[in-house]
Amino acid sequence: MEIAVYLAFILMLSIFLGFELINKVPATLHTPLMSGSNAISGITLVGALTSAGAEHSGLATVLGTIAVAMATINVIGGYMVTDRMLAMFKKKGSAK
Amino acid sequence: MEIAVYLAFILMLSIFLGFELINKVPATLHTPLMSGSNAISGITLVGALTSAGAEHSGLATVLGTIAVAMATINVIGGYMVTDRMLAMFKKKGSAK
Amino acid sequence: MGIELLVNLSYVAAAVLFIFGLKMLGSPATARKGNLVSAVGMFIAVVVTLLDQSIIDYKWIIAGIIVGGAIGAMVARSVEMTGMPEMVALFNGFGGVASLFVGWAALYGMDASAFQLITIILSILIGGVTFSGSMVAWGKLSERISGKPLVFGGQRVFNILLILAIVISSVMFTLNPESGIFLYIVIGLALLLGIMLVIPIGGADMPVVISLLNSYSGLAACAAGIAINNIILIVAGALVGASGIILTQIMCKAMNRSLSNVLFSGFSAVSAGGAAAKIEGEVKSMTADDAYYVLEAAASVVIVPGYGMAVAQAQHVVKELQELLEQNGAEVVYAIHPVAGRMPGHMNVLLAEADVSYDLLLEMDAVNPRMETFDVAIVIGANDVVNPAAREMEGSPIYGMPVINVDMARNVFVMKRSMASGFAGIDNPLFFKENTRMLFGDAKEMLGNIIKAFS
Amino acid sequence: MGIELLVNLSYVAAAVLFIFGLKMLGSPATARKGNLVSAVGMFIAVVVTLLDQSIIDYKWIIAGIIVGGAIGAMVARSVEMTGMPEMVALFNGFGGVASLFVGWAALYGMDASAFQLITIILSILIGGVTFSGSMVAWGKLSERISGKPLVFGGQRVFNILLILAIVISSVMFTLNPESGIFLYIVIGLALLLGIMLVIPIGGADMPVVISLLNSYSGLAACAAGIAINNIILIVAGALVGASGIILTQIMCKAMNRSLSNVLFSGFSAVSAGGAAAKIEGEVKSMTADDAYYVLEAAASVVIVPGYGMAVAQAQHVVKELQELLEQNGAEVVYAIHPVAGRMPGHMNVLLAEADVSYDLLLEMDAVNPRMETFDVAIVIGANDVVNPAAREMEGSPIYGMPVINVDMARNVFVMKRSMASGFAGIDNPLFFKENTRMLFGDAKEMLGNIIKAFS
Ligand SMILES: NC(=O)c1ccc[n+]([C@@H]2O[C@H](COP(=O)([O-])OP(=O)(O)OC[C@H]3O[C@@H](n4cnc5c(N)ncnc54)[C@H](OP(=O)(O)O)[C@@H]3O)[C@@H](O)[C@H]2O)c1
Ligand SMILES: NC(=O)c1ccc[n+]([C@@H]2O[C@H](COP(=O)([O-])OP(=O)(O)OC[C@H]3O[C@@H](n4cnc5c(N)ncnc54)[C@H](OP(=O)(O)O)[C@@H]3O)[C@@H](O)[C@H]2O)c1
Repeated sequence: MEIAVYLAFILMLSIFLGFELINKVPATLHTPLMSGSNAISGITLVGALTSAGAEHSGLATVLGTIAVAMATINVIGGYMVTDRMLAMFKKKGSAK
Repeated sequence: MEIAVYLAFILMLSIFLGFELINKVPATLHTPLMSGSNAISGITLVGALTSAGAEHSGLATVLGTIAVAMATINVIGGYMVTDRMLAMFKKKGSAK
Repeated sequence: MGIELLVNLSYVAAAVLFIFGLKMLGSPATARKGNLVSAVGMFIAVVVTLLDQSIIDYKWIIAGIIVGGAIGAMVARSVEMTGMPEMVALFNGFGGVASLFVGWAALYGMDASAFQLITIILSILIGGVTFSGSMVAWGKLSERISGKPLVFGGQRVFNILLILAIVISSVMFTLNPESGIFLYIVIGLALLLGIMLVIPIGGADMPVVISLLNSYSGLAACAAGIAINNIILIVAGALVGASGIILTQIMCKAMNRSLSNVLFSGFSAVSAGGAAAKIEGEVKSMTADDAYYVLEAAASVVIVPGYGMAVAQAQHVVKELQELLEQNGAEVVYAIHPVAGRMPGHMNVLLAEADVSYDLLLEMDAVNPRMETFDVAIVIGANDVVNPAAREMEGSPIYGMPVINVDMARNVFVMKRSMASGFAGIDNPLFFKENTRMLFGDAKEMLGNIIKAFS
Repeated sequence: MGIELLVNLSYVAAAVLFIFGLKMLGSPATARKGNLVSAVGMFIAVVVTLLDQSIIDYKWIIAGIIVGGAIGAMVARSVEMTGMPEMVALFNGFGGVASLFVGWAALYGMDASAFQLITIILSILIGGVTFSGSMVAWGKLSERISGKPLVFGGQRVFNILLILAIVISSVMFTLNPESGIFLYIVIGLALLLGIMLVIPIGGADMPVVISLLNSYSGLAACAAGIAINNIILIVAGALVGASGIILTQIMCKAMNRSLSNVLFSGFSAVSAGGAAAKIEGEVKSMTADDAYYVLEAAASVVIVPGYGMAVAQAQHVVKELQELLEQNGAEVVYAIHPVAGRMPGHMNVLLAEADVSYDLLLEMDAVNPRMETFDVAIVIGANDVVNPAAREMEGSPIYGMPVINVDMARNVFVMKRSMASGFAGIDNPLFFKENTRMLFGDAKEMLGNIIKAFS
């Protein structure tokens, strides 16, 4: 019961914060920002780890292992692609 | 233990959100904004209520009652003064 | 259980309303509604708290609310516009003391863990500093105590020792929560610290200090919330604490100061005092009739109001003059400095009261680039905000502050009662410039005389 | 207890890093560092999770991480620049399916309450929609399936029935969590819904769709987090969910569309198809040598690149031409449309690769007002983003989209291989204008020919 209240607050605050964090983003950054936040959504990997590691039924372990693999692709691939994209914006002669 | 973790998250998120909420504020609004957020900090009234209402020792009740009175001054006075200030910014002929 | 769920969901709703309220307060179009939204949140939070089962005795609560509500409403209603900033300081102090008492009361009736003791002592400390600091700020702003920075030798050392003493007695308290003595010592020291932190700061910087103390009172509420495990106190307190710090920084930026400069510059004031450069030139005064002849011929006029306009309550006469000038075919605008008067937005509020159109109130940055194009700049009870020393005299205490460059207009009329200095307490070379004419007298009377000359 | 505290504090730290990372990703100067910061947060979160006691068997985890990490790294390394947007779609889909599986696996090994069952079904649903939707988006972007909106009669009715069926089978599942059948039905229907939601949307709008699906995958992770009571999943998921929606809206605004217009306009595509107005005029083509004579005499040139420049990999030749023109005394700037190419920022990235100075890349709004002052506008493989129909033809599907008004320059050179249409599949009246000359051929070759004429 009490925990549900805390969760409600955490959820509410996170959502508001998520809204506030993104303000005016120049068009050039739309794709990297999308890609970078997509990598963050790979956080589900943490959940997958606990599923795959716990000694449950066979099915849960299988599901967990697939989830780990999939989420890892998302995380590793996501961060690397984002970094590659951003690396290409080397700004020669730009003011800042 | 677990509750402390939730509290830590809630605190962290609230602080970040507080930072993000205030962006560029025109100078004319500095005082009302200060006054309005001061009224919100009167939320300690809620804490005072529980202190004053619980049947503890005499001292706690006395402290609680004073706290209720003080916090109520803060809340009522704060919101009313803020509203009076803002009421004075009637914008005739302004675009929006 | 049902009620508890209701209470907690209402707390979530109240927090959402606070968030929206704060956000809306930051933009002119929505500010008033935002204040209302946050008030509704507060109302919800208070009402559902009263439903909580742990409250068994309502009589003291009702007494407290009635007394506090009556005082708060009365004061808020009756305070004059110019007194509002100090009112905010006063209210803020009350919020601080309330958090102090909530933390203190939490000591009784529960077996506090070490963690809780720490949060209790934090809420007492921050609450105490907020209270006494706000009281000093209130005194300085309302001129009950001198607005000058109060400094004495060894102040730094004293403050460091004070903070040390606070840390030690706080630790002692957490180790011996039973013995009241350390508690009283902590409370006393916290109050002393609040005073010590604010007295070295000049009255002109009080708005910034109040904003910072406002942030503290949020943190005090937050600490009290952790102590009594009340989530809405934590969230609302942290929101106010964080947003208050940002607002403080924004205000410092508007004055071209850094926060640490505001907080600690008082210490060096003693030495820098006498170093002002010599001002050369001659003061030329004129009469209302002379002013009329110039204004009659002017095609463009900029009016720069300051604290003196508020003192003289001259805003309505100013508006009259504006209309006469406009009928005479001149363009009239107002140049509003961000810190003109005694609170941000002071001039805007006064002129709005006199029904001056919002469009005519230009910000400093909009006026300065075209200052040369004005035939006349009329300075009405402003002083520091038009002081060219901020631009020209490197030694000056206000050097570097952006000011309205009225001295670059073709003619400058300065209306004030004497050669006295303004809030910052420094001389103004503007009065000695070639193109400046002084109109000595009360702003309202002087404007009245000029208006008479027009008709 | 000690480890659990460490884990949880690390989760707080990870969340802080995600917050900073997201914030920094939004501004050009800090974007790359922001990505790194958020990656560090992810690393911390994963490592401390592995310390958790409830994990007793590491072999599957290690297998999964090795396989996934290898695939992810390989793909991310080898994908070409132009293929990156579809890569994001693919990764996003994998994230969605992971959340689906996490939710599913949570069914086993715990006695789920009704509340938990609801969050489980939510994570399965949102994860499933994210997965299949992302796969369709990937197919459309990489042109594995047609980019055209796929619509059929009764699509709306079908979708409504589908959603109804999902609601019903979800309810049935929560009531009978033991029987697997409803679970499989829900999974199947969720996958179907994801497909149905994305197929009616045109390929040109896929970036917006991916951003939206990215927001969904955040929500799926958040739901999975609630299901397994893992706080970092909740926080990070909600952050991504909310910021993704804002980003989606920003992207829509850049294309001058509303989100609902993007999502549902495909349905009306069938009817609006044939209504295009007749285009009048004559197509005039020219040779590279003719182009050279005009360019040689030009004092100011604007280059407008589009998707064709990416296809031809002509960015380096473009830079060569720029230098030649500059040596010849002409001013050269680039006009970059926000949706030129196949992903936002596509042109910027390519030109940066060719070492074109950042200052020369002007945004649409900076170039359009002075378009009349350019002697020549060279359109290199762009089509839709320079289509004056967006300004002139009310019936056109792109009517109202802001475009680069090259037709207002004194001369317009259009480099493309044929009269074929661009991504939006519509004709371009620009090619028929009085001042337009077509340079038919591959962009790289054609530019090479012009450069040869210069030397
Ligand atoms: N806005 C804020 O947030 C805020 C808050 C606190 C402090 N401050 C500080 O206050 C100052 C504001 O500058 P300011 O130029 O507006 O005011 P100021 O520098 O304080 O000068 C006001 C002038 O008005 C004159 N005056 C007073 N009563 C008058 C009357 N009845 N008729 C005509 N003149 C009268 C005074 O001169 P006589 O005595 O010769 O008449 C005085 O020199 C700045 O230093 C600022 O930093 C600002
Ligand atoms: N930026 C984004 O985020 C994004 C993402 C997805 C879709 N879109 C959409 O994509 C479009 C972008 O507009 P755009 O003007 O850049 O491109 P476009 O309208 O797709 O036109 C590209 C043109 O390049 C020509 N071309 C192709 N290969 C060529 C080569 N090797 N040499 C020379 N020309 C070549 C093609 O004509 P030929 O075949 O005659 O040569 C084609 O007409 C917009 O409709 C936009 O909405 C944008």
